[in-house]
Amino acid sequence: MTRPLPALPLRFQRAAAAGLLAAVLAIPALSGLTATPVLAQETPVKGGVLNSIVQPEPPTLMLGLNQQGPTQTVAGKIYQSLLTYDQKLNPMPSLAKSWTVSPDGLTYTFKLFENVTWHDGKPFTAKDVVFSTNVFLKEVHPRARAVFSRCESITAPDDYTVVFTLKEAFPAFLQSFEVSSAPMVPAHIYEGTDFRANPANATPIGTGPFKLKEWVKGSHIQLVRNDSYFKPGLPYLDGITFRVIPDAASRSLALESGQVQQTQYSDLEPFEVPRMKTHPNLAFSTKGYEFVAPMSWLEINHRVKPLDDKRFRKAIAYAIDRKFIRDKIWFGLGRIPTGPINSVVKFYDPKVTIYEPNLDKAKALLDEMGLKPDAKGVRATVKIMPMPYGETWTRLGEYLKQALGKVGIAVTLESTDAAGWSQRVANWDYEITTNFLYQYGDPALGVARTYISDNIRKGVLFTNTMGYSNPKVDALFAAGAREVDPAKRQTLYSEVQQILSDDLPVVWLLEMEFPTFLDKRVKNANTTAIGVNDTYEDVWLAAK
Amino acid sequence: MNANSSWVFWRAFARNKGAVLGLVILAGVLTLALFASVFFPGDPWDMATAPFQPPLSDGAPLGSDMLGRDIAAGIAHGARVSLLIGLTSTAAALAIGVTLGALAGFHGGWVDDAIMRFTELFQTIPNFVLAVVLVAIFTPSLTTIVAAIAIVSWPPLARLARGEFMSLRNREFVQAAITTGQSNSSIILRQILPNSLSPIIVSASLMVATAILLESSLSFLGLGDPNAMSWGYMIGAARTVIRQAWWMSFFPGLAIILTVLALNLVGEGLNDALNPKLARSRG
Amino acid sequence: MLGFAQLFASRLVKALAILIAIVVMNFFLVHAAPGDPAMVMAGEAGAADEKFVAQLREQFGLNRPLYEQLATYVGKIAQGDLGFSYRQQRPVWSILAERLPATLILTLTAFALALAAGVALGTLAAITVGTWADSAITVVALLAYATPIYWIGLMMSLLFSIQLGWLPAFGYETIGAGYTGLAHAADVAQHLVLPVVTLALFYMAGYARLTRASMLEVRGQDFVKTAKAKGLTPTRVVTRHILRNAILPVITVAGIQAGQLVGGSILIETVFAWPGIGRLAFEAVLQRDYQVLLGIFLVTSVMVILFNILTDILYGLVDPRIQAAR
Amino acid sequence: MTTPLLDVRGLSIALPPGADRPLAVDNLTFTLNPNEILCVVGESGSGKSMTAHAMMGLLPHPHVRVSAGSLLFKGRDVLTMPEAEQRSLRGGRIAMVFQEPMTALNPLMRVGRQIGESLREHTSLPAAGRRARVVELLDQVGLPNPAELADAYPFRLSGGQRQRVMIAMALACQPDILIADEPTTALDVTTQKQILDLIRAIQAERHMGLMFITHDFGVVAEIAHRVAVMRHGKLVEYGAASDVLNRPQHPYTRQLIASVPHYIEHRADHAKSGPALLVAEKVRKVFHVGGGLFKKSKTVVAGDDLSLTIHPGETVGLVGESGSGKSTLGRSIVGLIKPDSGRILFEGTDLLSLDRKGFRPYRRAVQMVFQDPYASLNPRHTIGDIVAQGPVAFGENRAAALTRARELLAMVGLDGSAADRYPHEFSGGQRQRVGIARALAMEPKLLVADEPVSALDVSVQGQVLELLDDIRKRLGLAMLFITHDLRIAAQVCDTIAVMRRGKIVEMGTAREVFTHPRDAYTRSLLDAIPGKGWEIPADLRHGPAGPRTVEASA
Repeated sequence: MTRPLPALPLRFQRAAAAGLLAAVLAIPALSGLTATPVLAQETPVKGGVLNSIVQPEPPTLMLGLNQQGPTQTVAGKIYQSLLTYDQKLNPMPSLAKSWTVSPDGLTYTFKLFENVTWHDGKPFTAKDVVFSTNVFLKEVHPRARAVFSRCESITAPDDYTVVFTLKEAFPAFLQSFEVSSAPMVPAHIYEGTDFRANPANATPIGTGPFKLKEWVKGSHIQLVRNDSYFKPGLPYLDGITFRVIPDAASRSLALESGQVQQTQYSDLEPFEVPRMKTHPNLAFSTKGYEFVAPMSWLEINHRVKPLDDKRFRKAIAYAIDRKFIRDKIWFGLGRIPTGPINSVVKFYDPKVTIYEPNLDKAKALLDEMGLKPDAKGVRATVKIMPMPYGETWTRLGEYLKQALGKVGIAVTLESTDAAGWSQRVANWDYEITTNFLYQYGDPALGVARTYISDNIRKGVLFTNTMGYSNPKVDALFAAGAREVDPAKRQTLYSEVQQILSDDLPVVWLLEMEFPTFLDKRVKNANTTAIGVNDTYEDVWLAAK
Repeated sequence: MNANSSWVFWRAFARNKGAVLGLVILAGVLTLALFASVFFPGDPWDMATAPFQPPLSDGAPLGSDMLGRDIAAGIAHGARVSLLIGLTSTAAALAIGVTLGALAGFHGGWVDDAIMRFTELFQTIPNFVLAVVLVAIFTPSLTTIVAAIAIVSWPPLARLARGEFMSLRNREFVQAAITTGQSNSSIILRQILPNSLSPIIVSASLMVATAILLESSLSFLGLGDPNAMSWGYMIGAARTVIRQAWWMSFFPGLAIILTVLALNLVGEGLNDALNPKLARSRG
Repeated sequence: MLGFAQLFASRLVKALAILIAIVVMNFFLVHAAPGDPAMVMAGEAGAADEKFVAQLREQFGLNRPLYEQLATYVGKIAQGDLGFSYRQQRPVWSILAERLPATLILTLTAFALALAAGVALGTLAAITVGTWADSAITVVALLAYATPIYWIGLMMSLLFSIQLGWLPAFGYETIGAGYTGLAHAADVAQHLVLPVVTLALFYMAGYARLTRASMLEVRGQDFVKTAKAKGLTPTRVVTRHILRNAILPVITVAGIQAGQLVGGSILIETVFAWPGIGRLAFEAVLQRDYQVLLGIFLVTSVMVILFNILTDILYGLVDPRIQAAR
Repeated sequence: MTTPLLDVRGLSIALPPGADRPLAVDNLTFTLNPNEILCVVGESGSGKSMTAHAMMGLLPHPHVRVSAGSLLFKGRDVLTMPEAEQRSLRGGRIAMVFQEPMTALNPLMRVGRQIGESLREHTSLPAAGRRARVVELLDQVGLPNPAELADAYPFRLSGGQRQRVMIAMALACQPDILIADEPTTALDVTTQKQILDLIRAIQAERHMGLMFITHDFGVVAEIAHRVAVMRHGKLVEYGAASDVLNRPQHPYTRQLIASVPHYIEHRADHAKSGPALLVAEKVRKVFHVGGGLFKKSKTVVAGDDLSLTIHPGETVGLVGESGSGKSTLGRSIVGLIKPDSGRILFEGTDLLSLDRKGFRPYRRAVQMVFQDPYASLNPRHTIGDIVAQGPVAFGENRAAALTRARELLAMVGLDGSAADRYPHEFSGGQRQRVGIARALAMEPKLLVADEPVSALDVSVQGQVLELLDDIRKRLGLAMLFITHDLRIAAQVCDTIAVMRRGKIVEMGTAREVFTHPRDAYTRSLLDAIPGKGWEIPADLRHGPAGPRTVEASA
């Protein structure tokens, strides 16, 4: 009984395709409250403390230095970035009240809110943004480094304006100001210091609606409201307490009994979810994970015969029943994918080759390849190394062994551990494994990296470790990253999705969903693409 | 052992009713293991029916698990793995333990000292933790599991063998063998070993039981061979869904209990039959 | 008491030697683990390139000769540094220190219960040998001995928590209840019942069998005849003469097991979500957090050694012949 | 005569089904009077101890039980008394001393407390009073520093001291009857004498009835007023000591008495002509016991400056008490022990200077007969194999060796079928014959016999000694005969060497040593022989070859 991962591993996207083209994207600036109006019919009440779970306990709350899932959930209340995103992944103001993109797609200008202060009282200005993006994050944050390295310059014409000039057009740039992707850090504290060793890391100073009050290791993290938050009247909550509950069963019990009002990500085991969904006091949702949009697949090493043959991969796709996987192994969590892009991510296109379970088709494909069953009915033998991230993945491995066995593909399961898995996958020393990656809202950020041949890099994880190479796909992804016109981008990405769904470099298994449970008294929470990781500035607790 | 003494042995063994019961159960488990593929022709990993079917339902007499696998088939095929691991790891532990113990006991002196310090080291290490560490680090497979169980189980056998060899070495019949000019190897193999076998056989039979328990515990923790259906694995997989499906853990547990119990009973019966001290006190 | 001090000192030296051997073994196990720490971190971060790995190797000294690394490792252990968990981003020692008390509460309570109940039942069986009471105890002990400990745990929680709702099924305390003082103690005690009983049951079975066998053996010894010939009451013969002598092998075995109990609690803590080092070990196994796992291995070995010393001392106190033999 | 203290009438004790006979004690009747010493004599399995155990309620209930008869103590039947009353008799009115002093005391309890327990149970003495009484008792049984000794644990005491503690314990409540079950059998002869003297003195002083169980007619002669001889659970002879000892009626009694080893006017002193077969020169062996990091090992000098000569055909006796080092020399000669220094010359070759290979030819020439007939034969080999293994190891053809083995077995008095059977099918005496045959199979020139009869019942002892003597004469073997029993040595040896604490204190012809001992220790050994004042009836005495007149009954 385990979480798929204790901490969601940080899957920073490596290398997105280079973009060259520019376009103009002007987003209407909103000012003032950013609360989505969904639940606004009720009148918010001030006060109250929200209890949630943090699991596992984060090593630090300095979000610039650590972006593990739990760190994000807690530090997302302390730190902010320039933007946040709605559940359709459209940018919304956070520390930036408005922004403009030049028609060539090379210049991004952000206007900042003017009354923002750091938790220590010092004003937050454009200088902090330039320091954060140009210096701090480039030094310590690999994902941000990849993005901001695309900048020709980052300047602050005045205290409340920041201008990013790109070397090439890269429309996904606007998706890069989510709080964990680009948290703003105080220049007056970090400038000129050893960032990783700065004592201030223990007492994080951000601009967010909540401040760290107390952190009892192994027990809880207590945040209290930031009274000088720049939005008047916010936040509503007096504070948020995150409890450290290492045991899964205890976590579900804590939620069930109302000791905590919120669970997220992998706090609950998948098998607990159906039961918890029926709880009268709890609201269940799988929204709020659109930004990460994890996609899992069977990763197949194209360097191994007969795995290099797409007929074989298709046979695999026909042999497995993804609905069964979703319903029986993930207990109903997740969506059945159609192609490489998660359906919640921009430029998703469902018009692709679909593989419904069909054993006859699978066998026919294998026959066509000349893989005839031997006396024991075995046509081919493959090794599957399930991801060592807990029981669910193990069970998936067991299922795959059976499912493939039915069409004559004998499976040997290989047992491994996290380190061994990483090493073997990175060094292409596997036949088939299971894997999942985050897509970060834009194909250029989180999808292309898996399929482009530029990204076949031995020894580096989360690259094109299959060794799939298709010049057409490379070209389409490259063009998509540069194209500033959304309609044209859609055309490019639709085509690449069609090609990929036919080439089937990997067999997509599941658009993974995480369950968020909220006590029905908790209002206005989980409204954006980063859900529980957002600031909670306008979350309020209804009376009992 | 001649025919007469084997009859004597059998009578002494049969006098212990528990031992006979154990033997019967063991024979049952053995049959199940040998003919698992006949009783349950399919693959135990196959989804035979709908998930979470309670016992006595169609196609799953003992219920099915979360993937619709037949628990009864799993138990039958698991018997193979359990017995196989129990027997091979005990054989391996015997090979290590008896060899070291015999060397220590026969030669004495510094050889004994060195071997016993080594044995002590292994006895000090918490053996289940060591088994877990070994299997985890060397990745679970039948081989690593057998090796790990053997590595943590041999010290008692070494001590036992050493004790037997030491006491037998000073027995007068061994000294007589020395004075009549027999070689060391002949003394070890012909004079001492046959006489030290009884307690070793008894221990070994009990060790098979312990090994089965150990294997099941490892599998329960998720350290089983992913390709081998085993009882411990079944219980481990069932742990999280015990609210929904008690049968998933109940029946495999019963299988373990019966097998281990049977081995213990047989071990005790062997002890009664082979241990002359007890036999004498009865006579 | 010179003999006693000597006994103690010699045990300590022996313990130290064993400890060093275990540390060395630990070192080689760390090295046998697939992927070095740098690779683990790289895998965790998902952002490590070749240069990053090389830098980490340098930082951890992984590029130095093996013997040098061994020396460094032993030196670190000597300073109480058990390594660093990259998974939990914390020093292993601090993780262990946090979990150890819960395990000690569980195991020591279970141990005391197992020993008391085991000796009592074994004694009862021995003095009523051949009767139904003896048979009942023997059968129960045999069953408890043959049953996987984790299975008993599961069945107990199924029965007493899920079906009957009498006792909490898992955990150390009621989360967020905020009890203090006595109420907290009572809360913990309630949570303690099932894991303790489960853990105790297995060991109790062993002690009961051992006590019974040992008593039956001692019962036949000459000095028991002497005691009976003195006209002592049966109770006195049993308590003063038989039991006292019969308990010696029980002490020996219990001493070995008291240390092993910590290892055995892996299963119990897993079943009952008891936040001790056993549970930690299980988590470490699942996450393949070798640093933590080997830290646990070392700490439990130290516990075994400590218990062995304690047993030796206790044995020395109970059996006057031991001190004299030194 | 007054009313007997103890009146045993028609006592029968049943054994569980499957035992070698239905009744351990069969219709036993005897009495014990105050101020009387009754010796119950018998070999192992005669049921003599069982009778005592029945009296003390120590029968292994429920397997063994009294099936008939009564046990009257001062006219009241002990067997029908309520349990509490029986208990008050035990340790109070009837006390018992056991055979094995080493195991009869609780190792975990201070001896003073163990004695005090009796007082606590049967008297109303307060703790301080009990303590004083314990010290007094320890003093009475002749233990030094009684106050200190009361606080000692049994393991600190020697066997003799422990037996004194047992006696003190028995005397604690001034019992009317003392039952002593072979109380001196496990002791060395000099200690035996002291304990016998003590028991006799205390009995006389307190006018107790003493029931003394023994197998040794020497002891009987020493102390008995009346004698009861038991065999296979039945009383075969019962009467005044002087009658039974000097005019035994029953053949079994006669046989037992005839088997008592005794010095006999020896054959003419063996001519020590020609070169010596074996010469031991200044052999020294020190054992290191225990030891470790924190303590020095204890050193035990097992042999020091041992020199000895054995001529062809000569029988040399090596006599000493336990721990005197007498076995060390024997084992050194056969190569089981490597001495630290000295020389052992066999036909002029120093055996100690030889390596394993060089020693091998001499293995054949020097053979050993071991003490314990139960331990000296591999239980998993047939008798024939056991005898043939030696020659086979020396390259003899197996079939030939087996044929020879059968001949040898016949020679030692076993029939031909014995070769195919296993040791457990034979009695102790028969097994010892096998041991002898095994040694002879090697065609040795010197036989080292290490206590070859001490594990055997007296009647069997005689037969084995007779066999050894017979073989020696027929084959002209030289023999080193190691024993703790001077009487046996005197009966079979030409020359006797007396050992004490690793040294030979006296050596001479059997006659010299036996009749004119020079060393004080030898004298004390001789003096300690029980029943030395008793002359075995002339018709039962026998010549050098052993008892001739009494047929060994099966």
